[in-house]
Amino acid sequence: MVPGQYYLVLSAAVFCIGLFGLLTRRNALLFLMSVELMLNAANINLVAFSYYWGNVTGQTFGLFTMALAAAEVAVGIGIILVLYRNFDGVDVTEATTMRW
Amino acid sequence: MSDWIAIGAMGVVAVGLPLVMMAMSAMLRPSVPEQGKSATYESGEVPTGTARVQFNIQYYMVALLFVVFDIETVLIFPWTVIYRSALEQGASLGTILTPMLVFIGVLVVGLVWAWRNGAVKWVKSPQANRRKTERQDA
Amino acid sequence: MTTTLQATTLPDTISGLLGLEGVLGDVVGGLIGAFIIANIMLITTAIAGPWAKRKITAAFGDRIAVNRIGPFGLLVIIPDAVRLMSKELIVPEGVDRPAWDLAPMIIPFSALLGFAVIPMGSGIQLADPETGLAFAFAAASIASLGLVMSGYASNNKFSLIGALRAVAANIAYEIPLVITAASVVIFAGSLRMSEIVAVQAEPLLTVAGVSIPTWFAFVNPFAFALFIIANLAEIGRNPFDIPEAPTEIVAGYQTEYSSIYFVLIYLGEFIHIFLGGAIAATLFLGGPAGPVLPGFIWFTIKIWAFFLFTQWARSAVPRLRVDQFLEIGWKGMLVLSFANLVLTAIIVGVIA
Amino acid sequence: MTPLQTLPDWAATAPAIVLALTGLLLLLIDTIDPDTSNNSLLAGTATLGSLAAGGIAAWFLLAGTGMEETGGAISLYGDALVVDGMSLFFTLIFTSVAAMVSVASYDYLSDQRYQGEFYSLVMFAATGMTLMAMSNSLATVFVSLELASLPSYALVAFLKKDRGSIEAGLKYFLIGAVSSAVFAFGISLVFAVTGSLVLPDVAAGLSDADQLVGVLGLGVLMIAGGFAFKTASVPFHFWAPEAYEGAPAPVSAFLSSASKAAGFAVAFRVFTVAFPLDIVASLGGGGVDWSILFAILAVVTMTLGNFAAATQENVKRMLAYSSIGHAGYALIGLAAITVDGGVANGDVLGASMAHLLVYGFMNTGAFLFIAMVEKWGIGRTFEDYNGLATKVPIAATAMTIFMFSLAGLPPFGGFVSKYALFYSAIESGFWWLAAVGAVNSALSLFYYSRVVKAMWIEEPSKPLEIGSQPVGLYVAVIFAAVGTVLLLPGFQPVIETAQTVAAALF
Amino acid sequence: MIIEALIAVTFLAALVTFVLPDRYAGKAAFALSLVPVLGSLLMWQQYDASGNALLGGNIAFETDVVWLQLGQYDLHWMVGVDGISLPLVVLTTILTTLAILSSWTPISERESQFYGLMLLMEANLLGVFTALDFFVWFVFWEAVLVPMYFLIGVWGGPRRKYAAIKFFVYTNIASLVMFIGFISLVFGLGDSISSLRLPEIAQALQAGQLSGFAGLSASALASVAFIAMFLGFAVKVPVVPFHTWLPDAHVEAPTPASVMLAGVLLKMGTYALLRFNFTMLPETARSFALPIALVAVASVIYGALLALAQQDLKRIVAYSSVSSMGYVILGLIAYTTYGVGGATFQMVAHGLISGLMFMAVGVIYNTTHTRMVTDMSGMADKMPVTAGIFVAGAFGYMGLPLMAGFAAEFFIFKGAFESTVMAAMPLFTGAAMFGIVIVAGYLLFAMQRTLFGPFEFDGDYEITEAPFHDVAPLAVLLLLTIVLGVQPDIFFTMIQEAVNPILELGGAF
Repeated sequence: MVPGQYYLVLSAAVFCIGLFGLLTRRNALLFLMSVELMLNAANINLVAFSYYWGNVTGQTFGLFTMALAAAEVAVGIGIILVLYRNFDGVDVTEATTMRW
Repeated sequence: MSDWIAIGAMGVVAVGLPLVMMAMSAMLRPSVPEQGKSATYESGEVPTGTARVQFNIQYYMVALLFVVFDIETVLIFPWTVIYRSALEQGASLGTILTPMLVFIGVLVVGLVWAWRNGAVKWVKSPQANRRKTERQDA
Repeated sequence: MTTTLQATTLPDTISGLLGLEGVLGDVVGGLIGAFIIANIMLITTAIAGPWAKRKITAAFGDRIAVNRIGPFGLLVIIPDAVRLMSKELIVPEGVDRPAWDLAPMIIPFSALLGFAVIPMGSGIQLADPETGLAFAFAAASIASLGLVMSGYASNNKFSLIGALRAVAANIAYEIPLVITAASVVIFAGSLRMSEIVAVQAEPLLTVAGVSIPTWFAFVNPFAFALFIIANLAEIGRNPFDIPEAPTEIVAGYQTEYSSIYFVLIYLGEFIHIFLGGAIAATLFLGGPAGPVLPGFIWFTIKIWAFFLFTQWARSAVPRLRVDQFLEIGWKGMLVLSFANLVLTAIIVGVIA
Repeated sequence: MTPLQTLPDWAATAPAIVLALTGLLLLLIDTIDPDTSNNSLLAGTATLGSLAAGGIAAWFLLAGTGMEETGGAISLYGDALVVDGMSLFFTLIFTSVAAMVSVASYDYLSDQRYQGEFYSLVMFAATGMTLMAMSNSLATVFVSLELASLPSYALVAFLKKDRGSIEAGLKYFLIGAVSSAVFAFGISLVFAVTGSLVLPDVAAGLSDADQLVGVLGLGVLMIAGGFAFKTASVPFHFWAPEAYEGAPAPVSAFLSSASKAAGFAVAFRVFTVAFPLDIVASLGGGGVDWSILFAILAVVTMTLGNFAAATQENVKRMLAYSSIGHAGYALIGLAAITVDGGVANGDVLGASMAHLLVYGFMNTGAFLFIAMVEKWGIGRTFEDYNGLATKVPIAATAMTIFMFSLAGLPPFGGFVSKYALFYSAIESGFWWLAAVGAVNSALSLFYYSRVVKAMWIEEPSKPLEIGSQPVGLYVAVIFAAVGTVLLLPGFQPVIETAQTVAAALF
Repeated sequence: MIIEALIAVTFLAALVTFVLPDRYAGKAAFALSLVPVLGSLLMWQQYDASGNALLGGNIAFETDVVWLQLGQYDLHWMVGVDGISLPLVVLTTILTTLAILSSWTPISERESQFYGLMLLMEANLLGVFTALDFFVWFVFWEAVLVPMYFLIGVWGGPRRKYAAIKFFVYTNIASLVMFIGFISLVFGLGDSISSLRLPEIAQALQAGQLSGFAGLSASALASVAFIAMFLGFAVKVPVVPFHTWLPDAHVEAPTPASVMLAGVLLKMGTYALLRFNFTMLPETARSFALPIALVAVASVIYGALLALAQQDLKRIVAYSSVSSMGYVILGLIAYTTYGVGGATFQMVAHGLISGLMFMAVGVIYNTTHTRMVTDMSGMADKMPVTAGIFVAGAFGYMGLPLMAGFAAEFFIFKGAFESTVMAAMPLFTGAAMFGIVIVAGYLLFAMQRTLFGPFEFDGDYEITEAPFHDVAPLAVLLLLTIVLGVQPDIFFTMIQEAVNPILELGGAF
């Protein structure tokens, strides 16, 4: 069988933890962390299968993913900061001036 | 692979040693609870309020800037590693150096912009400014 | 290309001695090797902290420090250790308990972990992964987490400010540090510590029959200077010791710690100093290389030299203000380190 | 084609380069004097930059850069980017929208701080979109998608004193972050199965994916989810009403037109090049027939968008939902692709692209009109628009043109592009898709005409005070209106180009 | 190129008027609208076509260029006129100019927009009557609605919103039904056509190229398409029972809009019926002769009866339009030279006369601010000229000889009696002729109550003779009515020439 399945299972588990986190938490910062987990799950796959396929494509892309994840956090923190200032909290469900 | 096993072992030891020391200390040390002791130390003043206060925005700005720049180093490192061997294998300087110069150039534009817009300027609180002028007046 | 120069790592040697193979050998060898290295560092720190620091500071102040127990008062280390460990642990009100307890573990953990990849000469190197340098920086950076945890958890305003300053300092100088290291990597062409060391072994030029090796401190002194300065800031020593700044904020993030917790934090900081010295030595000073004496001795000399340098700076240089500190970092060091990187790349490119 | 062949290959990315340089230049201008902002200089630079990029794209398109007659697509950087007709066509959409938005922002931002940042963010987002259209590797797709998204998050939350804007930015960001994580995970799964990220190689690697077809299917599904977010389609659509309503109106215009088009650009390329239907549908275990997925999504998206739009009282929000509906129409381009479609596949994809171009004009114009209304401070609901035509007949006429064109009424560009789209769908055998689309179009007339009715026919419920006559906004709105009208007679070159370049994908 | 020039000039005039200040808009619009009038007269003067444009005839001022190549069917920009469309083009330009003139008095707010919309509508109407490609035609067809919607919605009476929406929704749904019908026909033709040009489609249909589509046989498809198109156009005409939007729209619309609505917009429906249903699918039309004739007669009688029951002058005229349009349908289904030709002639004649009637009602309303028959009497004393023209127009409506209405109705009845489409045609014709009696009844009734007798008026407005620019268009229309009545050959010859090819289809004689 494909040995990569172990990595798939691992990454799926990490991904699901992230997904669980963002579905159950209302704190914007925890939300960000959950998203980071999901991105890292992708990185696990990329690196593992980069090894499996014998090329560096996946690893290189993993670097980019990390960089982008950081950039995303930078923007996200900025938005959460102004959220805090305007809504006195970082609960993502607090901001409901517009109806869904 | 064995490298990482060794590093893992180092991690175990690095956690283990402090734990052992804590355990030893726990066996040795006395415990004399007393109310005065457990107050936080604020230069002898009685502590007021919580310590989890809002603090200078500048720390956030710097942190944000860091996140951006630090990650760029992740992208610079692979380039530095291959730079010399690529040159030795005959890659032209233009193809190997120019992209990184462009990359760093973009970073520098960003840095200069952040600089000029006061992202790394330590903003003094109004209170501090007031105190300073008072001192000058006096 | 340099695999022949690469010495076998410590765990391999140990497992070879024990006659173990495979994963079991790796694990056992690794654990024993790690224990040895950790103890080396503990001993070094034990000498540096309770004894050497006092002596040096006193010397600068023209005083006499510990001198009662043992030669030069060297045995003061033992009673000091016992004293600190047997002190009562005072837990202040309102601390954030798990974080407050974890922080003292993380700080030494981070520094010790960094030593896992440092080649100390004489075959004392725990691991030599391809990404050694990056790992060393990564491990060293974990300390910031410990600092911020301790500061935030302490429920003390000074602690919080100290922690924030520590983080601000770390992140402001991390980039120049890493970028400067990158300029070394351009020369070395590898992140593997042993290779960086090996590259520096080649002779640069020969003056009167004495061959001077290509230590990067000689090749690129500008980078060395930058690196040392950034390193000082990273480990929070004078003139960059604003996170502790005893005259401003008591003792920063460690204000509320006592007993063994304080020991651990203090220990961690000292190991950190030595880690900084070790990275600097590896990158710029040829690692354990040196004439006549065995590698490990040279390595010890180099990291102690760095320690002495920090202690000299502690006594000789005034502390910066926090705003000056950050401005130097972001406006000075960062720009200079980028300039250094670009110049290095261009020079290497033109020469090669 | 003599002059082009003398240019080096990398020059084919000139539109993206120009946009990026404009963004940097704006930052530099802002750097020189950060405390004051010379609004006209900034807006002018941004506009000129995007016009220059658009001009280059148009020139390349006319000269046939990257098209078959000049030797096929130009592949750059190890096939990571590819410049062909399709990417240039979409670049034209992005740049024209960016130009309109820049001009309009001149007035909209006149009393805001951080103007230089605003324009440079717009430029960077446009750069990202342009790169999205050029991406030929899942890696560049992801990177450029983020490059387009990150400035967008900041742009949506640009009014940092306005709770609506913050909330919009937060929701846009949260859902964007999740979807980009899902997208990245999908990419990693596809990489796991095929061992490559370059789109043609992915397609080549699919053949031995029989074992892991489930993983591949999941990956494709997740990638589709990422696109659904970017294009505001079901099931990742629910950020759109909030983000478009709360964001500054020029940003809403930018997002709902250009950003959406970018999402489609990359979705078209990824699904046709990396997951060709004839290969993925024939894989073991039932295969991965994504066209059915998109057909369902298209129907649900357009219906949901239209019905939700019909129930709104807030004009901006109505437009937001209608933009979801339009995403549904554009999805037909992917949904109506069939295994043995041949020419019809290119036709329907091209029609979808042409619709996006027209949509770029009419939708941008509509949102910019709302920007104008916000500038006047009149209000947001239909009632607040009552009697606007008595005060500002020209702007109201332009808005009327946008509304009728969005609804697909004949004398405007929206009619002919919808006709082309539905017709191509029928030609591909998806008459039911076309029928659903047509019924939805007819329904949409209801809520679009409410705006028109309010402006022209209703009496103002309160005295209207129109303060200023914002020149930049007027210019942009009228430009968009003229574009919308002229695209009716001038539709032939558009659709011809679109279908030619789309056919090159198959 | 004269057609393109005509449309472009009108569009331009609309734009110019739109941005002009209100003060000049009316006069400028009038001046500008004279250009298309002259243009259309020039076309009439240089007209050199023969035969039916759809059936291989020689098309005047034809342009045919490919506009959009999309899939199997190219879209062409194809315009041109033949004997059926030219009279309607002339009618459109003249009526628009007169309507603009007649709006000077009643329209006092947002004038530039009003006149801009009038001219915009004229441009689109010209497009409708000249387009020979289905797509182009459809674009203009729908585009006409937009200005009309605004004209009713903005400048209309108290219930204008309701009326405008009703108008818009009715006609748009009708368009959709028609569109589906026509497109199914196109799909039925399959590969035998390569574009949506009407002549090509008509000729392919005559050549029997229609095949089944979507599970329908060719004949069933033809029937379905015919019904769909008939329903679509019937709303526009309108015929009973799809007429309910019309009185609302007319009553609420400002006078000039009513003039355009009754004078030209209704003709779009009958024109399209003639062009599409009766020219393209004559066999099917014949097979549906009975229901169509029934509908026609029902429109005539029911419309007239409804008119009889009204108290509102405008409503009377509005319902009478339903009645008059019934004659057109009757004439069309007759399938004889006089029937179809007379129907076409009736389109022009009714355009002139109903325009005249609406304007006259409008002039009275301008002065009295009421349209209720019960509110006034003896207006002739105060407004002799207006009343005179009103009476003359009403007689024209009733079919007084030597006026256009008479000629048209005469042609239709003659044609319908001669018709061979079914045995019962004379019966229907007789029934329809009964409508004339009712028309005479309600018009005479209304005139007698309002114009004659002792002067009585409840309002506080001073009743005086209308200004010259209000009466002038009435006079011009009356003149034209008489001219056409005396000399119907001005148009009737060319109409017959264009109509005859239709009748030759399927061996009508």
